[in-house]
Amino acid sequence: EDMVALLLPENVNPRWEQQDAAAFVATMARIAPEIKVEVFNANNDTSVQQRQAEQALTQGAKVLIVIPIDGESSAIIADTAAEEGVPTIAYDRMINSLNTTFWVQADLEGMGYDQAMHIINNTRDGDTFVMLKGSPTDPNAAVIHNGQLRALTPLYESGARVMGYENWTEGWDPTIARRSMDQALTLLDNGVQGVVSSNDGNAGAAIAAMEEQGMAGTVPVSGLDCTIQAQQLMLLGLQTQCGWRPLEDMAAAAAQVSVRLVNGEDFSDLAPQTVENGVGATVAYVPVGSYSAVGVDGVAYVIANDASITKEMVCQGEAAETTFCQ
Amino acid sequence: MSFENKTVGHTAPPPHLRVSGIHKRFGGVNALRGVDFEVARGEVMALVGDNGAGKSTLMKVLAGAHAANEGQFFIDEAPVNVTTPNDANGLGIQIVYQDLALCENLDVAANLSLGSEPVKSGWGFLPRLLRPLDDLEMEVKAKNAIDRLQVKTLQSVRAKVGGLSGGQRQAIAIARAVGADCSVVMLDEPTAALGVAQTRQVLDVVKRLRDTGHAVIYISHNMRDIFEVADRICVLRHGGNVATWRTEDTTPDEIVVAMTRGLDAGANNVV
Amino acid sequence: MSFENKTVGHTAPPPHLRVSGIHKRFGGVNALRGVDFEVARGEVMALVGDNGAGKSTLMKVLAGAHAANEGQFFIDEAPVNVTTPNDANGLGIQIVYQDLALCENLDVAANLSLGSEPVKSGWGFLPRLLRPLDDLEMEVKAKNAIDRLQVKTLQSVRAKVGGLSGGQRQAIAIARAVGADCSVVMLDEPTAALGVAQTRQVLDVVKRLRDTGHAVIYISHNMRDIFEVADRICVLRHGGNVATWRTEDTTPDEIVVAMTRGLDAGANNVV
Amino acid sequence: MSSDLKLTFIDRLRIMRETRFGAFVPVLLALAAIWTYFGIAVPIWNYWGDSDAENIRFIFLSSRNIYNLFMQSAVIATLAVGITVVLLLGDIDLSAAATAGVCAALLGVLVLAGVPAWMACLIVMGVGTVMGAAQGVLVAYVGIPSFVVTLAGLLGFQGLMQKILPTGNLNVGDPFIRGFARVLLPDTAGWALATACVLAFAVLNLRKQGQRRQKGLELESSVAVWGQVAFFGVLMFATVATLNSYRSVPLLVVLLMAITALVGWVTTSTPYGRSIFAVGGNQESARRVGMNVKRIRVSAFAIVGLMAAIGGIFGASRFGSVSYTAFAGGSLLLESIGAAVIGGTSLFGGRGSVWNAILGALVIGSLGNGLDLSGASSADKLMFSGAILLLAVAIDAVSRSGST
Amino acid sequence: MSSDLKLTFIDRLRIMRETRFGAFVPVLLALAAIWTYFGIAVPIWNYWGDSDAENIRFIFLSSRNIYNLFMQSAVIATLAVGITVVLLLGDIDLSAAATAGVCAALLGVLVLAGVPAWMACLIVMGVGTVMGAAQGVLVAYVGIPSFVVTLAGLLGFQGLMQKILPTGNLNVGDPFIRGFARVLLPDTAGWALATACVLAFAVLNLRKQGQRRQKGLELESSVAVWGQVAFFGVLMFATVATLNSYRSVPLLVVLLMAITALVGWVTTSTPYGRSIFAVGGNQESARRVGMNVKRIRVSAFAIVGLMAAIGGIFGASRFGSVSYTAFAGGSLLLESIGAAVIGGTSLFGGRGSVWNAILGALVIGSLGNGLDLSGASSADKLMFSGAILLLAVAIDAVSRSGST
Ligand SMILES: Nc1ncnc2c1ncn2[C@@H]1O[C@H](COP(=O)(O)OP(=O)(O)OP(=O)(O)O)[C@@H](O)[C@H]1O
Ligand SMILES: Nc1ncnc2c1ncn2[C@@H]1O[C@H](COP(=O)(O)OP(=O)(O)OP(=O)(O)O)[C@@H](O)[C@H]1O
Ligand SMILES: [Mg+2]
Ligand SMILES: [Mg+2]
Repeated sequence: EDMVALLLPENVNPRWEQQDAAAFVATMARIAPEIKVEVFNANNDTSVQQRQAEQALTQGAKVLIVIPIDGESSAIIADTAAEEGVPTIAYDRMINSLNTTFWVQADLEGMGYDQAMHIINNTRDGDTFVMLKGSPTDPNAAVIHNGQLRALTPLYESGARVMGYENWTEGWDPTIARRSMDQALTLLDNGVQGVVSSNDGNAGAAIAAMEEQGMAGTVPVSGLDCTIQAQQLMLLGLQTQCGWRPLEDMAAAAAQVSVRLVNGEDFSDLAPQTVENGVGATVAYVPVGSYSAVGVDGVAYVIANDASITKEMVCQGEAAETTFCQ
Repeated sequence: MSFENKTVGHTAPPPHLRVSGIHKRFGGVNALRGVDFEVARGEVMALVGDNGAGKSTLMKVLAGAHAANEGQFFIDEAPVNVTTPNDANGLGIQIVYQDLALCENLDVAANLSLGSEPVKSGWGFLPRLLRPLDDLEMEVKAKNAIDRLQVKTLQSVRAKVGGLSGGQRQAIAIARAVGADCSVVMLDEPTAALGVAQTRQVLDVVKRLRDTGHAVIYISHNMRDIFEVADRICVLRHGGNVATWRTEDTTPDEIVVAMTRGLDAGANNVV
Repeated sequence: MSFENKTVGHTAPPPHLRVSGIHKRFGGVNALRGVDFEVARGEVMALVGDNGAGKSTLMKVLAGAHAANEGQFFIDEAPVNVTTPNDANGLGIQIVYQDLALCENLDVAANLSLGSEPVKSGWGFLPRLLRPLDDLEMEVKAKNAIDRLQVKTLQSVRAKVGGLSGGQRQAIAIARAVGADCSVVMLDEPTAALGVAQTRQVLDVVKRLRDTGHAVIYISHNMRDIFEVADRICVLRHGGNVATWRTEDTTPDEIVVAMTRGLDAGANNVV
Repeated sequence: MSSDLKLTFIDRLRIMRETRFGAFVPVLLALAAIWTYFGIAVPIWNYWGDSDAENIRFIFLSSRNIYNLFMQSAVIATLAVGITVVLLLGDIDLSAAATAGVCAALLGVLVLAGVPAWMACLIVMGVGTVMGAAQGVLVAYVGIPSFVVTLAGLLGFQGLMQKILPTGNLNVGDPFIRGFARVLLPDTAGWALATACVLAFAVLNLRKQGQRRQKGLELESSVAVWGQVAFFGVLMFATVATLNSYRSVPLLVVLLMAITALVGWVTTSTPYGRSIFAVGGNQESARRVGMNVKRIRVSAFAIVGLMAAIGGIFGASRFGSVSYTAFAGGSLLLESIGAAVIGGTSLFGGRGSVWNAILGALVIGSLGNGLDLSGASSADKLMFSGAILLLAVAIDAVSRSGST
Repeated sequence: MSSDLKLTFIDRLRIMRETRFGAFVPVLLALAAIWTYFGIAVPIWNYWGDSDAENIRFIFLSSRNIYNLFMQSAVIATLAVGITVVLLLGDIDLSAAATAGVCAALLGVLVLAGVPAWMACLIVMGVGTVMGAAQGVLVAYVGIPSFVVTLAGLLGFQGLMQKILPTGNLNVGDPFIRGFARVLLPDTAGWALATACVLAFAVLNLRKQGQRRQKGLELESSVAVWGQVAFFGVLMFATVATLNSYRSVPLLVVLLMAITALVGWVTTSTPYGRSIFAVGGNQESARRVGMNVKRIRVSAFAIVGLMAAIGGIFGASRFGSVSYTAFAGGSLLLESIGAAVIGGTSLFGGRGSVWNAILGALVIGSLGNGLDLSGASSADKLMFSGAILLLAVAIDAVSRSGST
């Protein structure tokens, strides 16, 4: 009985278990029902992820599909797997190892750029921004931030927009984001016209802080992941944007490659592109697009395209009263 | 070996508290091996024995602080069950432990009322544990109790017990036990750390307790004190009974011999 | 008030350990207010006083366990500095604390050697603290010391101190102090919890220490013991000196009066 | 004989500690130091360092920021009050933040399912109490060290929270629940409340002093009595004035103070509270005087569970949402325990007070607040908050040192 | 008089605890229970539940998994050994994992900068020691509770680690450093080592017994002596046999055992170790017999710093990288303290052993390892590991309960 293992990075962000893993398992069940899938979750601890990789290999996994916590510390996973002759697929984040076989990714940098552009497009010259960045210890947070800066730096330098306040959010903790937003509003005396938030959790915290000042709904707020919570806030007009990835496409690509690898077949037709990773290895690569969901239309698009989200899930609580749901 | 015939017979008053066949083991140590013991109301029973004979262990068993591995308890010859200090409290047993059992982080007044704190009246709708403490009453009680024992160096009843001298602490422990409403008072070496005057007071208190119909158990290594207050003397050795004497029928020397060498070497004029 | 003229004059042997003007405050409590004290080699100096008079505090100051707020120390009339127990150890001062200061989690043998553990020879290249313990030697030492004090109920020197009776613990504390190499031995109510035979042994030990030229300070509330072993008796009251008597010049009653009421009411036959 | 030698400063501090209000002094000093630093030193430093600045802005000490500070510290404070109770026993609770998370998650789910908000609050308070008590039973009756029980609780409740919130987060829009953090007392009500509290405090203190005189007990110096009243009065009125000058007193702060006052009263002025201190000071003594140590322990864990549930409700109210990271996964746990310990509560039991926990929470809150205002990098902030934490507690340590 | 009443099972357990090897019994029982569950119960359960399964697969007890388990527990064990030393004093160290992180990060940066690997190792061991000792100075000389000092250390060192590793992670490819986790002893060397250890153990024990007889001291029953030797021998040979049957004994395990043996020997058999126990049992007594309590405390913190540095090196070697999450941000801290406590070391000082910490680390490691094999959801795993943790420690608790 063949088996492949999917290693998720953490369980705080619901997307991994709810969407990526679910879609991967579903695709595998469809295209290769005889292959078993084991799913592990590392709770954001690289040593746990390494342990789980070892356990998967002990159980006889034929392919590892790894969503690394970061690109460096996951290298040993690919290396250990290679010692056993097992190929490793990097999912969403690159693994900086010579033994990475395949990479499927959504463009995080581009999504950061989209967030910033959304805020820029909804503000005027001279407006002041607050930037709620991600966790300083999460490499992805830096990638997103770089994308944001690609859009924002020229405007900051020209004075078209003003950087009022920025702060990292340790561990993506919304409590900290909330405090940052409070402090930003205090410092700027509510003179904030746009909030470039790196994910939906930070966006929610920022909105709660602005509600207290009666500003919620008047200021554009970006986000990422399009969680149900964020979509509800978008329906209520409080959050204005969220970045969405077609996770099912990513999972399907990974699943198809996995099946080929298990069967020892060539998969080059599935991965026409290659990229060079951090240690100079050439890795087969499939990029997956992303979508910047804005307003109610954005919510409708996400619901239509994301099989893991239904209208009933979004239309709960206060959001149920909105015209979209009625 | 059977000692029943050597303990006090019919002429003795009926025992108020009686235990028999008490065994107590700590891991591999047999601290008590089938001890019988009794005390009547209006009598002071002294309990003596060498260091490590098991006196304090017996007291703790009687007070419910240790649960006996075996043995029966009787109050006025009715069998009772004592496994927790609460049980003993409920049966009217009060005790001064050799190691005093005070809370160093609390003040003198709080220690004196520990476990039976006075509460303000008029809060009957609350469970007793949640009614407001009457701390003034506590201080008054403490002050009186300390004065009675003549501990003059204690400046304030609001001083933390952690900073008190050995004798001051012992006085507090004694005051706590004799201040409570009870029928049996057990004192485990109560005067060990006390000064001359304070010892005098404690002996007087013991006599007063006897005269008011309490059953008093008094442990001490001081033969003079014992022969002054005790009506009967029970000797323990290596966790077992040696014998019980009436005070007037024996001498300090005889007791000391019985304590250290047992009966074989001792005299035989046992009650 | 000046008591110098009331302490022992030229006829006394030269003091080995002398302190003067010792003040010790705990927060708002003045436990010692300018106490002078001295003891010579080959003499037993008794220190008496009511509960809370400051005896134990003075001992702790002498042993470095408390740092005095003010006061001078002299060894053989040379000024020395004592602020930590280590200092006192270095000057050859050993002490039995009233609260014993044992480690309940260690066994009897370990407690007896605490602070001066024997190490195996042949590991000289290591710092002393890291050489292997000679635990057999420790056990042998402990066994001998305990046997000497006649604590017969102690079954094993490998028993944890936490499970011992009050008297057994006190015996261990005494054995630890008198077993060490020193010139001054201070005993704070050493026989309070001891049985008759063990008390006898301790008094003998005290005399032996005197005869071997040690300076001994002996605190007790037991007048009989004090008059048996002491050469001089120093009375403290409310943290100050009352006076010092030669034992042969005074009586227990006089001392008791001085302890409880001070000099005004006491007799005047002071040295 | 000169028995009244000059007292050193540390002596004075130490004597002061012994008084009822004195225990506040070290943590108040720490708080004052932090506020001075962020409120005065940093702005002045920035002003001189920055040639463009037109005027000094004392943002940290602005009434708006003080308002923020109170709100930001409220959840930590709620948990710290509960944790103080178990610390007084000599136990620890590592699961408090996770319990708060489970309760908040449950609250969100219940409200979404249509349960009336007030009833949902009562239910989660019940659930929190049971969760705490269950751990207490394991500690008291099975005898497992509380560190391990609550570590297991931490793991288990994290898992439970994930079960309850499969999506990891949830919006809480219910107006009743949001109201805790949103409703503000009218200005006059704030003043009235403060006046009533100060009056009650004064009357109680003076009456007690009178009774002491009557019964011939030692009196507190009237300087001390009036000093306490004055201090308390100034504190109350200053707080209300500051909060009113921004918006007004938030309901959350009033509730927190009321709950703390209740817990404070229970722990210091009832036989139950006395027994908590007794168990913390010497468990064996407490047992021997007939206290039911096991039941006391269970009840203390029940209290911390209840406080965690309340913290969860407050958190849901303030954040407008429930998320795994804000409770179970974040720094809330260490911050709440830290708040209790900074307040001077001993980890070994028998010493501490819930009011100090509130002050400790303010210390922790001020650190985060001030550092966020200063705009340092996250690494610098971490290092800096470590250093300030040390300084804050060093004051307490020095005022107690050498007392053995 | 029947002084030899029948002993209950719990009595026996309690008597056994008193012996030198007896302290291992509860945690060994816990370990046995967990291994039986994951190794035998779960596979059988799965086999009967799954009609497709052709044969039972005892994966958990396979030699390969045991090898994994040792490697996976090594870092936790290293830290737990250090933490045990401060726990013995009655202190706690919350910064150990962060210290390990800083040391690992520094190691990575140094090696990257071209410092020879062995020298980099020595440097970070020195740095770790200094970091620990500095905290010890604050605890001992300033008198700040260790909980607060090390909480501040945790914050500060997290910040420091972020400073050293601005990107949060770093590959460590140096063969010398990777070697700790990669080098395997030749099979015969493993056997030889085991034989030597067992022989030395037997000789030392028998010689001591002989000396006891000579000096007239109470003897241990020869059943106990031979039992210990046999037990130790079986354990050693079984371990070597298992590891050899997969690959062979890894250097990391040998090093860990050697370090633990050294620390164990220092804590139990030297005057220094004795003074650690004395301070933990009764600090005031230790001070009064002339021990330099402050210096002992500082040195204990230095030891935990050193062990943390070694843990950092081991971690860098095993993970092949240094990342913030694996050390400072992850669960390493609670797991290491948990390992020490599960081993039976008291948080109140004076009771415990470093060997038990190793066993505790194996308990924690087995939990994660076994649950990963079982394929439960992450929420279930969390809840389950909480429950098993409780069960594991309950054995220890019951065997000690009622002894007061
Ligand atoms: N908790 C315990 N654990 C183990 N052994 C104990 C415990 N308590 C008492 N023992 C042992 O039981 C015996 C009797 O002790 P106990 O305290 O009753 O003696 P005692 O007669 O009060 O002596 P003393 O006059 O010295 O106070 C002693 O040998 C002691 O070592
Ligand atoms: N650590 C401390 N903190 C506060 N007060 C203390 C402290 N130690 C002693 N005192 C006070 O100092 C005074 C003297 O105490 P000390 O222990 O010296 O008395 P003592 O003469 O030994 O009495 P006893 O005969 O009862 O042992 C007492 O009033 C006591 O309350
Ligand atoms: Mg006794
Ligand atoms: Mg004394």
